[in-house]
Amino acid sequence: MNTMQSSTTSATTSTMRFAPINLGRWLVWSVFVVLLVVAPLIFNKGAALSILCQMGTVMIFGLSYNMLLGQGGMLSFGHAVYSGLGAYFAIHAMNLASGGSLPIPVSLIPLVGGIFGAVFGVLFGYVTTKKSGTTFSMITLGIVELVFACSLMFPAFFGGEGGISTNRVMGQPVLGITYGPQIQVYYLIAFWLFISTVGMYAFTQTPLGRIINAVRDNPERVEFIGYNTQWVRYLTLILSAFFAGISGGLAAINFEIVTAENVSAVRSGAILLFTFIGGVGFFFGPLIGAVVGVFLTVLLSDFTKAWQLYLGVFFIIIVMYAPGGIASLLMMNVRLMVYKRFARVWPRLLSMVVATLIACVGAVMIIEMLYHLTLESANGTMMRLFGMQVDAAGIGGWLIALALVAVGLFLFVRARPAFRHTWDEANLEIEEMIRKEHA
Amino acid sequence: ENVKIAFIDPLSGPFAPVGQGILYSWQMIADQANKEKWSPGNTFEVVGFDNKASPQESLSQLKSAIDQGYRYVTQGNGSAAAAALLDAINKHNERNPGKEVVYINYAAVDPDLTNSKCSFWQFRIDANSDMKMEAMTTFMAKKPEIKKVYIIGQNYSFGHQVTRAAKDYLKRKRPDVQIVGDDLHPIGQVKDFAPYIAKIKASGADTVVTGNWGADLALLIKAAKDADLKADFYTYYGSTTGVPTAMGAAGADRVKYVGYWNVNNEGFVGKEIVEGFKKKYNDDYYAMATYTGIAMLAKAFNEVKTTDPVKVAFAMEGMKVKSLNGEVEMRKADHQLQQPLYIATWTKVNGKDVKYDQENTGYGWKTDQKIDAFVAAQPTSCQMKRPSGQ
Amino acid sequence: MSKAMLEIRDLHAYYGKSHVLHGVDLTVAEGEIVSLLGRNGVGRSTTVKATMGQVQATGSIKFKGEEIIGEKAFQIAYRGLGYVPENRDIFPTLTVEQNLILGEKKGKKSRWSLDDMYQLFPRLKERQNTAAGVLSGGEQQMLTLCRTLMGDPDLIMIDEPTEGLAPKIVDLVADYLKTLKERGISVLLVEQKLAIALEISQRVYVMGHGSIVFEGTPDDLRANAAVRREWLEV
Amino acid sequence: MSAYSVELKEVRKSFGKSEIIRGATLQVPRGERYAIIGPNGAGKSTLFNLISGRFGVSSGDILLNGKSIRGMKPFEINRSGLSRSFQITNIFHRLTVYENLRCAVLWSLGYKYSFWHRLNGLRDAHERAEAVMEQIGLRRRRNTSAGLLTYAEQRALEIGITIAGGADVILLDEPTAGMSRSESDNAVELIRRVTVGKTLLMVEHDMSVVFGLADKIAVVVYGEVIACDTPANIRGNAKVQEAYLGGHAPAEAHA
Amino acid sequence: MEFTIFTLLNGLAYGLLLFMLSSGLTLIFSMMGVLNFAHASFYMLGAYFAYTISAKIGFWPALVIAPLLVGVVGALVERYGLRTVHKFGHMPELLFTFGLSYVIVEVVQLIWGRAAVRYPIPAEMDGPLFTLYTTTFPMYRGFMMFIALLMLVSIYLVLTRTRIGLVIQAALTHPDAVEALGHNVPRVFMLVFGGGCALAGLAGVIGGNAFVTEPGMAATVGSIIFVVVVVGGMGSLAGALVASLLIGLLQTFAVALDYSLLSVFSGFGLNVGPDTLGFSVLNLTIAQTAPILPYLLLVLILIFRPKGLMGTREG
Ligand SMILES: Nc1ncnc2c1ncn2[C@@H]1O[C@H](COP(=O)(O)OP(=O)(O)OP(=O)(O)O)[C@@H](O)[C@H]1O
Ligand SMILES: Nc1ncnc2c1ncn2[C@@H]1O[C@H](COP(=O)(O)OP(=O)(O)OP(=O)(O)O)[C@@H](O)[C@H]1O
Ligand SMILES: [Mg+2]
Ligand SMILES: [Mg+2]
Repeated sequence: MNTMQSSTTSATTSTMRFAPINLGRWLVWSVFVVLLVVAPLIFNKGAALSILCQMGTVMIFGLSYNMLLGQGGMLSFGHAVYSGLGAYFAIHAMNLASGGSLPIPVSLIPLVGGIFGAVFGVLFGYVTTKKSGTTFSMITLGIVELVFACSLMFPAFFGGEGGISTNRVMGQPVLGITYGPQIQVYYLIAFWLFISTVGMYAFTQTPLGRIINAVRDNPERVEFIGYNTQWVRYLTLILSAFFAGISGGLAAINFEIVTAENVSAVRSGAILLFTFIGGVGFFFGPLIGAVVGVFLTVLLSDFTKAWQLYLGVFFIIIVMYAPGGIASLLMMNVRLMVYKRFARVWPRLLSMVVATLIACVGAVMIIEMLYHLTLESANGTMMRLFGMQVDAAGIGGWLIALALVAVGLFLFVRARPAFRHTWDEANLEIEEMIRKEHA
Repeated sequence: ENVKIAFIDPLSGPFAPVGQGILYSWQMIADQANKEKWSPGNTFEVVGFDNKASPQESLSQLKSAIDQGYRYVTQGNGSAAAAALLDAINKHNERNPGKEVVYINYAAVDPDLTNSKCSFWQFRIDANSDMKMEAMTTFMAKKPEIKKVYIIGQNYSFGHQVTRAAKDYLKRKRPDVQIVGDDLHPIGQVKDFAPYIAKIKASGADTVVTGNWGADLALLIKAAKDADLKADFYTYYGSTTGVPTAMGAAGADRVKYVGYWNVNNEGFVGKEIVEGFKKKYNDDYYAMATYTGIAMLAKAFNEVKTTDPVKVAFAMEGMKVKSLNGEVEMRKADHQLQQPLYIATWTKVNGKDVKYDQENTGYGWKTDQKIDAFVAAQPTSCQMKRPSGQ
Repeated sequence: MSKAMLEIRDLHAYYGKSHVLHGVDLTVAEGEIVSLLGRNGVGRSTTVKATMGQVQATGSIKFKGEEIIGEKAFQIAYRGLGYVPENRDIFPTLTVEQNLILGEKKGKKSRWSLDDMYQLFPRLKERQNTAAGVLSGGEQQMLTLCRTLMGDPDLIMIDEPTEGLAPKIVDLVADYLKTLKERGISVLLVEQKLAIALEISQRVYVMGHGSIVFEGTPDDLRANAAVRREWLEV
Repeated sequence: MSAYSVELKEVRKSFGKSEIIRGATLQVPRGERYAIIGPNGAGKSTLFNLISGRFGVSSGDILLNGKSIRGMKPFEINRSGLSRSFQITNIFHRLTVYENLRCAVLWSLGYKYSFWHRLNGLRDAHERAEAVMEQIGLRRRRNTSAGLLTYAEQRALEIGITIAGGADVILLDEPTAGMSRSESDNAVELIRRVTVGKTLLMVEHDMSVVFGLADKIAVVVYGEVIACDTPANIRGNAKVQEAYLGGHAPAEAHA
Repeated sequence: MEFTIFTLLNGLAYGLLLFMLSSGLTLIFSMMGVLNFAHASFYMLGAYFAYTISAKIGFWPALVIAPLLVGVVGALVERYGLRTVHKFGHMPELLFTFGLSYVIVEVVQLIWGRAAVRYPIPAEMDGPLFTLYTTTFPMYRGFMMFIALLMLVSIYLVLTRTRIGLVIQAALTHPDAVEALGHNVPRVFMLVFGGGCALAGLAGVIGGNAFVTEPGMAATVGSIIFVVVVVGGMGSLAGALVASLLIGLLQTFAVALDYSLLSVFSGFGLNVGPDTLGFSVLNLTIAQTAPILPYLLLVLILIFRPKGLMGTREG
């Protein structure tokens, strides 16, 4: 009797919270679409465009990786296996298609990658997902090394270290689309990125998507609410491998070549780095991670030889001070904005950021001058830094750099207590508000 | 006009030392050419693009180089990256007429690149691996003490080619020589070569032929010395950055390499460059192809009076230039440079025929024999497609 | 009242920014059992943790006359303050015996030996080589108690020792606390079960909303229905 | 169908050399509330672990609704209608209270491993979760992460997760441990309410809870069920007095 | 005969070398649960330190000083890096060391350049230990084996004769409780991590001149040492030893076997040519697969015996 009553009342009162149409969400997705459409108009130079394309494929890859890491707590060292093998099958499909023996348009090639990614997910996942935790990580490491070694041993399929190449321009153009110009490839990637993102977001909103969260938190208990955790992990991995395969297929179209590095531990490690930098706790974290990651690895290496150092240091800083990744930093500020506390915080935040920037400029100068001295000094010790001519062997540059670091640090230390204080205060108030809201 | 050449090779990661050294070599020669006005009115500038030893990354770098207006590209570290670049350049030139790019391959030695994959846009200024094997086996043929040969290589396409070529050519020239074993090991994975050496030893080989490079070569030779294996090593890459240091005395008098030049050649041609390079970079100049490359480009610019890649490419076909190893010819049929090759042995510096050492080890390369270009020449299966309308 | 073992004055404690203790004053004399009572969440455990240096706190805590606030937990432990945490922090991967060994302090002679512990709770001896993680709830509780004793504390702070213990064992623990007292060890007991607390302690404190609201003997508390109603019962 | 929900037949369980359960036999009729008491380490939680499939029995058999569960995995047993709680709180820390409960109802509503249903579109799951949340009194904390709840709230959630799936055999391991008197009174009320018409097995050391709730009490000592009877008889049982209660059974009036 | 004996000897030597490389990792991993991805980087640091020191004051002082220096670096890393992330759990710890490995490689290149450095074997060790038939067994190899055994013994003593292991294991799950018992947990963590790194450094001092001291040396041993630790069983020193020897022998003997499926088929008189389906698989000799065998072993072990050969617990 009692039970009946309470359940009916709760159903009526709670339907108000139960809002299937979510304006905010529509807005976010629309902005996403607009960004995808507009980005190449802003970054329209050839190389910028190809960077955008890479970011697109890495985004899908990262999102699929986060299905494991962020949502399932499965730290994989071998996710590139799925994207890489997907890419290989995609490129073979393309070669078959251009040979006329497989009627499939280029636009659907990513699907081939996805399907084969999933097939290998079925295959390898059966082995890897039997276990979780470190054991899972280690099996994935073993598998990626095996697949990588095989890729060099069986050149017939993998093309040896030269890989397999293809020509994406084939058959008759459809609606004038040949996929010759990069911009057309971009929009193909953007299209699939959008579809995949929607797909993977939708996954988080399904029963399986929620249960994998539960498995991440407490696998043991999941067994006692009727679920086989091994299956939950396995299915999630297959789906994740599917999307990884799509990203592989797109990469194949984009580069027109697939090489062994696509299935390597290095590639797997990179996506782990990117995803973590972006933030594993939020769905969109990997999107940020892809942008930052591609920027650091592809673009930065054009500007400086020290890019790996920057990448490593940046990553370490994230791990130490923002383990939630960039996304979590963003969301903390967004929360302040939503609760209208940002106005109070931002001046302090700004001074912190400025101080950090100053110190960073100094640190970058030091690093660049060091690199120049050890690597380039044969060509003269003069170098360009931030648009200035600096003599790496001269005392001047070093003094400036050290001064910048010192000033930056000083300002930072000075500004921190005040920032901390306002920040904590604002957040405390927000927590208070939330508590009241719920009460 | 300032002609910018994009050098797309590894500048970070494990292969960085090699890439960096060769970039300096290009820059050194470019400086010299500019100073000495090899092509009046034109200057050369070589800029590095880091491809991180990855074929895919090479393509990104190619794109960004093309974006920045580069029309000449050079690369050499790794046939895989070479094939990828070549493929991409073919496609680019086809899709973007009027913006063609020419590719100077200075060291990627896969024979396919000038056979089945040959392209009008590529000019290879190193000898391909078959040519080197031809030279090597020609040399070996005259050594009656060679009776049992063991072939060991890295398990990838280059390693396979070396194995195949060594077997074929030895069979042709010295049918009496016994191939007592051939092994392929994964590239860059073997830490301990002792088991391989034990195997070689068990086979009774007196000569080892290997296409190994980098640490794989150095460790192989060290392990041989440790086990006191008395066999000669015929290598391709004994002289590349890092190997001399790592090999040191362990390789003395038993390691040979085949190459297009070394500074201890007759008359020490090019010793000024070597000395200048050493002074400036405290490193060794060994990538002599850089000299050939710039010399050829300069001559072509002078002939066609423009730096337009298409015209220059046509001009370079069949061109003969003088390089540090004598007169060389860019064969028209496949764009494979024909040049003399040398066999040299790792020997303690003696001031006479071994004046210059490598990597400050006190050891250098003693030239054993010069093999003339025609001897090493190989037939080609290339069916060159040339752009029309010229 | 004899010499004060533990003297807490005006203790404020915080979890991050949330202020949990608002000026707690409390004294435990040598050889005395003192109970700290109160409803769930009033801050009893926090008081004990703060004393142990595990919670950020201000104010004054004197142990054997010396100020210990701000010291690290292991330093405080070395001074002879023992702490039995409430949620059975046994070390699950170690065996029972290893757990006990960890209770010993380096370079300190203890008046308790492993055998004493096994005598006290024979059940532990039976399970001596079992991983502590698989012990039954009650066995874990016994283990935590013994582990702390192995470090030979002069004052032992026990947080809800009887949770999950069978009624008979509860009696055993109560007896045992009395033995401790007889051996001159002071006890600060945080308890839910009023009956036991009142039975064995010399003095009781009642806490409410982060400060002490009542202090007196068990009889005082029995007599004071108002305090019991307002601060202890619903 | 068998008249017994749970039946233990000569169950034995050893870990390594030590035999913990030594031939326990017990029959729990459908729809009754049973409490299991016994000294620490007697094997009560182990029994629960055996019944819920966490461990396999060494010998003997366990029947659930007349069917043997030998060799079945925990999730299979759960699917055949048995649900349990844990002595040490075992919840999904990073999920909100609501999500904890919604997860717990998904299988029983037949959504299984679905990745084609939209979670927010599942009315039945939503209503079930809300209803359970109401019952365990955590409405206020709906969107709080479970890890941030207080101990008592977590214990309540623990019970909530256990009952949410609608299983008709419920196993509760010390549901009121660590609660104050008033809280545990509430918990007893809650348990009474949510187990109407179901079979309940409960381990408890708090005698007022045991005597207040149980239809029958089983006493486990050294891995054996030494007695199983009504509360009144148990209180009078000398063996039980000696092994366990030691004069702590609450007076009749309390029960 | 000579071949078999030397293959066996080589296998043992290689196995002990693997053990030497991975012992520090085992120590840190078994005690702290931290899978130190930067372990190989500390190995490299050891080699470079030794290179510099031995150039100044000789190899033997370097043998002592370099590992100590690496240990100090390790302790500092723990103090100012790992400790901060420790509270976030094992995954961030692992990721931290992952990032650290990137940084160390770069720093090494910055200081010592990108090419291999000349770090020779000390002259008094540069020669044969003994000659059997016609093959010599190098003295330095013997020295390496000796040091590996020394490491084994000292770690064993630390693990069994001190409470450090217990303190750390307990602190992994309940740091507060351990501190409340009077143990200075942070210091113990620092010591252990520093100790593990010092072991890596020692391996570097010895491995650096036996092999090649170059910035790529970390990457080449990177994953194999994980294989050793995992196959051996997490938290088991004996396991690591057994796994090292197993892998060493496995790989060494595999190299000696030139059989492929193809040769088996042709032995049965079947005719298999390059056009047959799966020719490339059939044509693969065991020798060629030798280096992937450890990974195969890893995967198989983890599937069938997730605890590892002698492990006490799972991941
Ligand atoms: N780690 C923590 N972070 C934030 N708040 C906490 C933390 N631990 C306890 N609190 C809060 O501090 C207050 C006092 O907690 P404390 O554990 O001291 O209570 P207690 O009196 O021991 O109650 P119990 O009977 O639950 O053990 C409670 O309101 C609790 O919510
Ligand atoms: N996995 C295991 N391995 C070895 N021994 C175990 C294991 N699980 C339980 N035991 C032992 O079995 C005995 C019974 O444990 P159990 O948890 O069932 O006791 P319990 O009756 O629930 O006691 P409590 O009331 O104290 O919780 C204990 O002595 C415990 O040490
Ligand atoms: Mg408490
Ligand atoms: Mg129990």
